[in-house]
Amino acid sequence: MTAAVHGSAFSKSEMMIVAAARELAGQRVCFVGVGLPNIAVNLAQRTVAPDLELVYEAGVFGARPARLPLSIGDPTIVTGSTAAVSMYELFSFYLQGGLIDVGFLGAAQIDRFGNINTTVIGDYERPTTRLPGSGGACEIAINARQVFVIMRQSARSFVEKIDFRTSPGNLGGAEQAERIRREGGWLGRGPSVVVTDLGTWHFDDDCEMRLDSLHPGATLDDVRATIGWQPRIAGSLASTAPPTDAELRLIREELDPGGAYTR
Amino acid sequence: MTAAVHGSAFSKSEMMIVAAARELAGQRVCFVGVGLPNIAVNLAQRTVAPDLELVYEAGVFGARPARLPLSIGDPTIVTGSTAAVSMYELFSFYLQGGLIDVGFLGAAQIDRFGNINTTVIGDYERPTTRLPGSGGACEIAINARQVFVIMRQSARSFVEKIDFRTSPGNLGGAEQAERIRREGGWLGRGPSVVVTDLGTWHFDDDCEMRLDSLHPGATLDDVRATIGWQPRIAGSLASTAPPTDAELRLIREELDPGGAYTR
Amino acid sequence: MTNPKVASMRDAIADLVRDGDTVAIEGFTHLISFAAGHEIIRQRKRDLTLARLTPDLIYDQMIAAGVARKLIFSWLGNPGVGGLGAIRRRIETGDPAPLEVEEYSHFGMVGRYTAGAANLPFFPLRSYFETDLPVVNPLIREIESPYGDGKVYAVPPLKPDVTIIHAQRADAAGNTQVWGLLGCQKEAAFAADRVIVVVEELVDEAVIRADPNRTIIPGLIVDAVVVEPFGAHPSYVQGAYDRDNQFYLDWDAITRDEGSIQAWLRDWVYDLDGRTAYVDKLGPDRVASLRPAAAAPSGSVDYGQYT
Amino acid sequence: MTNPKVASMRDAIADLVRDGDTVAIEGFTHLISFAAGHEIIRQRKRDLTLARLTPDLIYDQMIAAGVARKLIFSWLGNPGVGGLGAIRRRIETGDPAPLEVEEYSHFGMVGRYTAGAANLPFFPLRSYFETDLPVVNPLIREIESPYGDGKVYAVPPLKPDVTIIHAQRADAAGNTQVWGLLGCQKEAAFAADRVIVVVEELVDEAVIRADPNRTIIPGLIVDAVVVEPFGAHPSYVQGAYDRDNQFYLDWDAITRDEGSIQAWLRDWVYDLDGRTAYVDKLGPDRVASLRPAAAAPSGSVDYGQYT
Repeated sequence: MTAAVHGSAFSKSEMMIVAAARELAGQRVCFVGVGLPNIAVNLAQRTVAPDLELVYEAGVFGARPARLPLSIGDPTIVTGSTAAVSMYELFSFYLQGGLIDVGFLGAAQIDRFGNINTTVIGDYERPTTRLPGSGGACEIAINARQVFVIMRQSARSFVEKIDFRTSPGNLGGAEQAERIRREGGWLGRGPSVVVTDLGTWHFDDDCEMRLDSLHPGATLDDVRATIGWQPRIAGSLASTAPPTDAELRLIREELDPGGAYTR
Repeated sequence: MTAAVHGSAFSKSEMMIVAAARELAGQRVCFVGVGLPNIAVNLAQRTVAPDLELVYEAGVFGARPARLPLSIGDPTIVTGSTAAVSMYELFSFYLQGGLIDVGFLGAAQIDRFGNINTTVIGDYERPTTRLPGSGGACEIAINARQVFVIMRQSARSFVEKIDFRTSPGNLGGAEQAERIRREGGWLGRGPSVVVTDLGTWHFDDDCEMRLDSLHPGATLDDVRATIGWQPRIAGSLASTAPPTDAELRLIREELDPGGAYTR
Repeated sequence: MTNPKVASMRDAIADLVRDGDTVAIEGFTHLISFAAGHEIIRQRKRDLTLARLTPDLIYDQMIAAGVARKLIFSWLGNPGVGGLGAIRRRIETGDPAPLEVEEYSHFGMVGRYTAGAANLPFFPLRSYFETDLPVVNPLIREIESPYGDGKVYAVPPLKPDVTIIHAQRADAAGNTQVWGLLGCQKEAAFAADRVIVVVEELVDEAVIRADPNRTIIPGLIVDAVVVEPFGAHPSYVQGAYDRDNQFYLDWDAITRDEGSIQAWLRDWVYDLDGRTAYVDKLGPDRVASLRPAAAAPSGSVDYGQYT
Repeated sequence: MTNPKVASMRDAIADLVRDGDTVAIEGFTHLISFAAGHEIIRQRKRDLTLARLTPDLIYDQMIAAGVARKLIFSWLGNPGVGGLGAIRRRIETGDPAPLEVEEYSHFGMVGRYTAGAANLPFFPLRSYFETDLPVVNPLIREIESPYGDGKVYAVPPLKPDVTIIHAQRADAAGNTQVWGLLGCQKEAAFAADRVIVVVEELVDEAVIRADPNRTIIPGLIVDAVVVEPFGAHPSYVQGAYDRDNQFYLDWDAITRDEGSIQAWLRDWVYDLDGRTAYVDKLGPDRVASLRPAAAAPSGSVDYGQYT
């Protein structure tokens, strides 16, 4: 992470959050995860997607948080929301029922096909690092119509082979993923966007991740140095537009005044 | 049915309701069915079982109806109740979860083992008489800890062989019923009381119905004339105590002033 | 909200209910949308499959009017009163045409909607053991526990093309709140492809957002909001009007005879152009007699402002 | 009611929580009974199996105190902040003793309680496909649809010996009402053999009966009602006090070191005799700072008197 800079300058985390929020333009119903997804969707609701309905796995539909909630179960997501329901109802009828357009996930490890590990680094029985586990992630990955991932890139996180598959992405590639989703009657079509601190990735026809846009200040060398496989780069690689003043003001003044996410 | 009589005299229907209500002494949680069970449990709550919690399949726990509800979904069962819940919750957690002590059922046909038909008379595909069907009866019969039946006796209703088994009673007798309940993990132990306009029946060790008490005015000949099998009569056959003035007053003034159930 | 959903009953039924559809008008005794059923009759929809736990008077009327070819249900009667003549005649005599029936128990129907709403291939329940229901309905099937502890039964998902419910209030986006008996309206609505909500009162979004735990259906799944006060009569709306028990008793005579049903349909459905005319015909005295004796306020709770 | 259930926290935990029990303190972020967890620590219960979707700070504290031999969960962390050090050390290094874990997803845990509450042998769900979770947890099993349309996964019922929940209010019979996030407290309570309800406020039965749709748990399944205002801190109670986010942030440092956790437990749990002392130690300023900025009333609805 870079230190935060002043004026219209911005941190890598701010760029990542802004890029993720912009990807939500045109989306209707978004399932909010804890941490970075939380701030990104709240920014999107205030910018590119004012009609975005926020669904919190804690059991809230149509949240309009007056402040950025630290946890996804904060009281501010309830007061003034459209519906507060049991988790049974949220997971059964909203998520598994197919009403979620975008499920937003973080990851500790991801592979080239967007398969995600948030469970352990190392062996399951005696891990090097015990991570939080699935929470709702594995059912979001399967049942949300599409999945957005937001995470920082590093050689430890973008890996050739993840240590544990917590949430299925495009499995071993397009052919296998499409067959299994079809036969299994999955509603989701898997991951479609990965936003990192260096750039924005989408998925090729063969379901492998492809870098489509490089964030300002990031280089392809940075990208290659923080990834465990030979990355696919779009022929028409774009430059991500830097955060606008309005976006930065929202993040700094409204959403994360303490800098918890954007340091 | 006899015509209603005056003074401390009473109709056969009134005797039946009173006898059924008295059987609820000591019970805690009762699942209320439409019709006669409805008036019987409401009488019990006002007499022998003041702590009786009434559960209506419409989704009400702890009802205290201010008037006798005509249907089991009447608004008077909701106002002032302890909990109004979805039918999913009522059937899943209260009934199937094992919280109901007594399920109260009516029947169009019953056999000697307490198996019940409320679906059709005649062939299912082209019935002579199409009856209401199960409603919640078949799950009540299986999941309530015990089942009380209230119905008028006649050669058409107390039959050797029922035309359709809507709700399981003691199946083909004790041995089979106990084995199937045990192997199937049923929480209920099946029917324990049948109250008719002529008497009160319980079940013998072999799970066949046994007449234990004859209502005032009824004779064993009446009983034999209204039953399709050779009935088993208790050696120590009792005489049902007639309705008290208090019971009659409650029925006539509070619970069924229009005489819908007690004509 | 950007897309206003508020519609007349005529437009909502014309746009959203199609011949051949599976239609569920749900509400267990409480909140039955007779207004929507009558509009379906007036628009002479045909070949519907009607799903409902308790067909009640509304489906007796609709089936008498010839809108349906099939009935999916769990309890067929006039609760506390007697039978439903039009439906019984169709089943017992095939007159004037056979009616296909698919029959469950209450919990089975609730489970079918639940599986439909949750996109599950089946709903497991402890029912049907040792009964004849699975014999006559092969869609009720045994399923083995994967933990080696025996069998339960399963019912398949039911996904209506259209679910219609009545409620105390909704906002223009279709966010809907109900109190009193909840039945299985939530499950039936989430299971459906299209949802029509009929309300006593259209309220501002702020009223809904003041009490989010009271919301049973989000506007997200609602296609039309129809404002139709007294639209549930002779059924009832908790806090607004009582069940018209006299009508349920009266129906017992009407339904015994095909001619009297058709006369009733003419007088109370075909010859009226909508619910307002129906309420006028009912008359102010009848309406007034059904108002609750007094208010029974829930009281307010505090969600707190967290800023 | 004839059998008063109102008890002190000390008596409720002493009477109802036994060494070796499976205990679920439920509440998703909202309404977590830290007061009950601390009393379990004080009474030095042992060999518990602790179940909870999100073990959170309360199970980190309880596990640091040595009450548990096993954890059943779906998300292990300090939400929005970081990790739970005591639990992680037990898992990663087996220090000071190995901790058995049984791991699901959120929906899997909700499903487990639901199956427990509904007396079902399994709960089916569309999750776990193509993941390693069923590999490491053989209790997550495939189940074939009886309708020939493929497989889903099943989880087994979870029936805690004791479920403990915190709520805004209950009456003396244990009829309990909650608003705000509902989590899976209802399912966890119905699934349990014994239930302890801890409330901010004991209310008259009439308050409960004025709004029966607000009731999430009937007194029927409740064994003890403990009145313990502020008993959910540092978690929160909608409308009463805010989540103490600063405490969650502070815990991140405390939990990194075994010594600092034990010091914290001594200062805030062992050396205090109950929640009143804890609130006193917290101090009036901290308490006041957590009150909502303003009221946000739900408004009242009318159930109507039907006599």
